[in-house]
Amino acid sequence: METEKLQSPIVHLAPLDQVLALGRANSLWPMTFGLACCAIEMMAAGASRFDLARFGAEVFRPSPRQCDVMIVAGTISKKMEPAVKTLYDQMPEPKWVIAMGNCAISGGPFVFPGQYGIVEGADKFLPVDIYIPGCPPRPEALIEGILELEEKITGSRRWPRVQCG
Amino acid sequence: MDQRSTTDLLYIAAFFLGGLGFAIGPFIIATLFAPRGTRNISRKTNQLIECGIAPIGDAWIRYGVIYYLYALIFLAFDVDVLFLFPVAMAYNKVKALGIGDFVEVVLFVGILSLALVYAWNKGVFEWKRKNYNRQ
Amino acid sequence: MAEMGLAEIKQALSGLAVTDEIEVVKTIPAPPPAEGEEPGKPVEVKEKIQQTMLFTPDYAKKGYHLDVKVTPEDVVTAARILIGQEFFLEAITGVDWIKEGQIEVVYDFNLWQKLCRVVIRTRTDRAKPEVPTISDIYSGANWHERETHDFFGVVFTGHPDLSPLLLPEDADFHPLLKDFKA
Amino acid sequence: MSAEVIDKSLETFVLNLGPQHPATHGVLRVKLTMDGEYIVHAEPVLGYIHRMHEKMGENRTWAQFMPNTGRLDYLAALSYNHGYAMAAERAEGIEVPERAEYIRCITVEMNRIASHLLWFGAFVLDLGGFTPLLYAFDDREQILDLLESVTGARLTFCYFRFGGVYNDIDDNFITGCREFIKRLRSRMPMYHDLVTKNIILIKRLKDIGPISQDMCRRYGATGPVLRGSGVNFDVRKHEPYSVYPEFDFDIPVYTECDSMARYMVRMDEMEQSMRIVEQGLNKLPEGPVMAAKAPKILKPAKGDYYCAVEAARGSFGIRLVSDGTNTPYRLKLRSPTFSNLSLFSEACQGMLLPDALALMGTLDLVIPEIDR
Repeated sequence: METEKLQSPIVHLAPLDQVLALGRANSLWPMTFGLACCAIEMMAAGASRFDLARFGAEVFRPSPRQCDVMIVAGTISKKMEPAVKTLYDQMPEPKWVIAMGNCAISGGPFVFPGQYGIVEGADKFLPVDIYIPGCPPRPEALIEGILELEEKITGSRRWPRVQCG
Repeated sequence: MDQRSTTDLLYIAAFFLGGLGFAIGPFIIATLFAPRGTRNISRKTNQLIECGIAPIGDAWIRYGVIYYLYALIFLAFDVDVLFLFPVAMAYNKVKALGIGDFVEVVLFVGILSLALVYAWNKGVFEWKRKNYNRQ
Repeated sequence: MAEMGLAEIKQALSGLAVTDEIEVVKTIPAPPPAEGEEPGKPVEVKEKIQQTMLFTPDYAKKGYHLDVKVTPEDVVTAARILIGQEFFLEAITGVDWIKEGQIEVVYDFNLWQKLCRVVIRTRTDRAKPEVPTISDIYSGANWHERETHDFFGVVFTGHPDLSPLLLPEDADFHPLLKDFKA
Repeated sequence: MSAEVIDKSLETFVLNLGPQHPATHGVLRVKLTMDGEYIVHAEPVLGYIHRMHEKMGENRTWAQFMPNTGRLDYLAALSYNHGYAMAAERAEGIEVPERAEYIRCITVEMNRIASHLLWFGAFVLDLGGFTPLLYAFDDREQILDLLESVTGARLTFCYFRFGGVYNDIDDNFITGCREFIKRLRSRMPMYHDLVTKNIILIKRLKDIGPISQDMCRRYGATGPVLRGSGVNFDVRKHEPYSVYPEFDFDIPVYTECDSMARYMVRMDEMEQSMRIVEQGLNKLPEGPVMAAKAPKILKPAKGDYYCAVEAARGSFGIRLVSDGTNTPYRLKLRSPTFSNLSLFSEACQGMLLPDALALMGTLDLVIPEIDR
C-alpha cells in the first residue's frame, strides 16, 4: 500500500483547517458502493426511518469523483478487488474508507481453509478509517460509524455518545 | 468622452471584474487550500470513470448524426433568444406604431421557427436509428 | 399426478437408458444345519447384474419422478425429446465421484402444466471430462454449462464460449473438484 | 444484429454498465456494445461477488450450512431457509409439527412482502422516482421489526431448524402482523394511484422489454418473470409443499409479456401474501414448534434429493447428494435469478439503454444469489 505522504496544502492556517474539517465532517457524501447484504442495511440507513440526512450523509453519489467516503459494504471477491482499487484511486482527496460488516473487516463468514474467492478484509489493500462490525450491522451501527468518522475528522464529538448498559 | 459615459464604462468594467472574480475565485481558493496529490494504490487516479473498469475502446468514433442535428437546432434557437434580449430592452421605447414592435418580434420568431418545422418534417425528433449504411 | 405424462416420457426415454453393471449384495440363507454342528451363517455374496438405469423413485422422498442414466452422446437426443414435450431446464449439476474416477453431470427438467421432474444423468471420465453441449437446444444451458466448466472442468464440446463465468477471467483452477487445493 | 453487420457500422462502442452502478443493485457488470443509444449486444459478466456457497456446503455439517442459506438471497432469506430445511427433512424423513409449518408459511410470506416492497422502492428509483423508495422502506421496516422480534435477525435469517423453527411466535407478533396488514392494505391504493397509474411509469413500462413464453422456456425463467408472460407456474401450487394447500390464494398471471405485466404481478402478489398471512394467523394451531425426535446429527441416507420452493424471485431448488456422512457430498443451489438474468442478453437486443435498465429492474435481481 504505497500511499506517498500527502504534501500539505500551499496555504496552511490552523483555524481555517478547523472550519474546513467541520464542513467536511458534516457533509460526508458516501459512494453508492453496495456489494452484498450490508448494502441493503446501508439503503435502510439512508431511507426514512434511520435517516442519514440528519448527519448530512444522505447524498449517495454514484460517481467516485463527487464523493468523500467509500463505504465498503459487503464481501470483496478477488475478481472485484481491482475495481475497488480503481474506484478508490478515482476519489479526490480528502477521502475516507468505512469497512462496513464482517466481510469488509475480515472476510466474515466466508473465510474457511481452502477458500479461493474472496479478499479477507478491505484493509488488505485500502487504508480503512472506520470498522463497523456486524453481519449485517444495523443501520444504527452505520450511523454510529459515520459519527465516529466525524469525530476522527474534527477531533471532537458533536453528538452525544450513547452509553450502553 | 464626456463624464457620463466614462461612469457607464466603469459600471460595466466593475460588473465584468466581479463576474470574473466569482468565476475564477473558487479555482484559486481550491488550489491554495486543497491537499495536493491523492493517495492512490494502483496509479489509476486520472483514469476515465466507467464503473470501476478500464474503458474498452476509444470514445472518438463516428457518431450517429442525430445528436449533431439536435445540437444544431438548439444552437439556432439559442441565438434566437439572444437577439430577443435587446428587443425586450428597446420594446415600446421608440414611439412608433404601438403594435409595430409586437409584429416585428412575432415575425422574427416566426421565421426562425420555420427551421423547427423543417426539421420536424425531416424526422429529426423521431430518434430512430439512422441505418442508411447498414440494411 | 402426471401419470400419463410420465409414462409417455418414460417410454420415449427408455431407448436411451444405459445398461450398467451394478454390484448387488445378495444374502444366501444358511444351509439347514445338520444334526451335529451349529447352524451355518447366511453368507453375503456380491453379484454383478445387468440393469437398465431407468428408475421412477418415490417423489415424496427423492423429489423427482424419473431418473435416467444416458451416455454423454445421448444427452443431446434426450434434450431434444424433452424440449419436444415442452420441458424446461431447471439446472445442470456436476458431481465429482473421485473414488470411481468419474464426473457425473445431472440435468433437471420440469414441466409447467404438470408436475413431472425428469433427471438425466451422464458420467464421464474424470481425467478428460467431455459432454456435448445442449446450449443450442436450451439457450439457458449456456450459462449452466459455463458454470459447470468453471467448477469441474467438464468440457462441453460445441459450446460457443466456455470462458470462466463466475471465476476471474484468467482462472485455470476448478474449485469444486474433491482434490482442489486453494 | 449479425456479426458482419456490426463491423460495417463503425459507430458501435463498448460501454461498461459496470460492477459499481446504481441500476444494477449489486455488482453485476453488463458489457454493452452500443450503437448510439441502442444496444447492439449485451453480455452480463458475473462473478464479482462469488462467495463459494457450494464449496462451503461440502465442508460444513448439514446444520452449519443454514446461516449460508440466509446470505444467498438476503431479501427473501426465509424461503431459502425453508428450501434447505425441507430438502434435509425429506431426505431424513423428519415430521414437522403442524404449528411449525404454519409459522414457517406466515414468516415466509411476510418476508416475501418485505422483498417485494424493497423491489418496488428500488425499481421506481431506477426509473427516476425517489419518494416511493422512502414509503416502501417505511413499510418494510415494520415487517423487519416483526420478523426481528421472532427470529432475531433483520435480513440474513437463520430461523428454521430441521424439524421445525427455532422459537415460537408470541401474541404481539400476531397482533403486530394484523395491524401491519391493515396498514399496508390502506396504503396500497395510494401506491397504485401515485405510481401505477402515473403516465410516466406507464410510458416507461408498457410494451417495453417483451419476454415471450418460448424464451422463458428456453432459458428456464421462473417466478414473477414467467407469470408476467402468461404462464401459471408457482411452486406453491405446482408442487404443493408444507401447509400451502390449506390456504386459499390465487396466483396473479398477466399475459402481456412486457415490463408492465411483471410489475403488476409483483404488486398483486403482495396482496395474495397478505391473504395467506391472515388465514395462517386465523388457523394457527397449538402445539410444539420443534419435532419431538429431530436428530441432533443429521445423516441422510445415501443418494441425491431435489427440493424446490417458491422464493420471491422464482423457484429456488436444492440438489443434495449425500454419502451418508454428516457433511453433504455435493450441494447444488438452483438460483432463480441466475436463469432469469440469462435471458437478458437476448431480451434487450436492439433496445434503448433506459428501456434495458427498466427491463433489468423488472427481473428483480439479487446479485449474490446469482454468483453464489
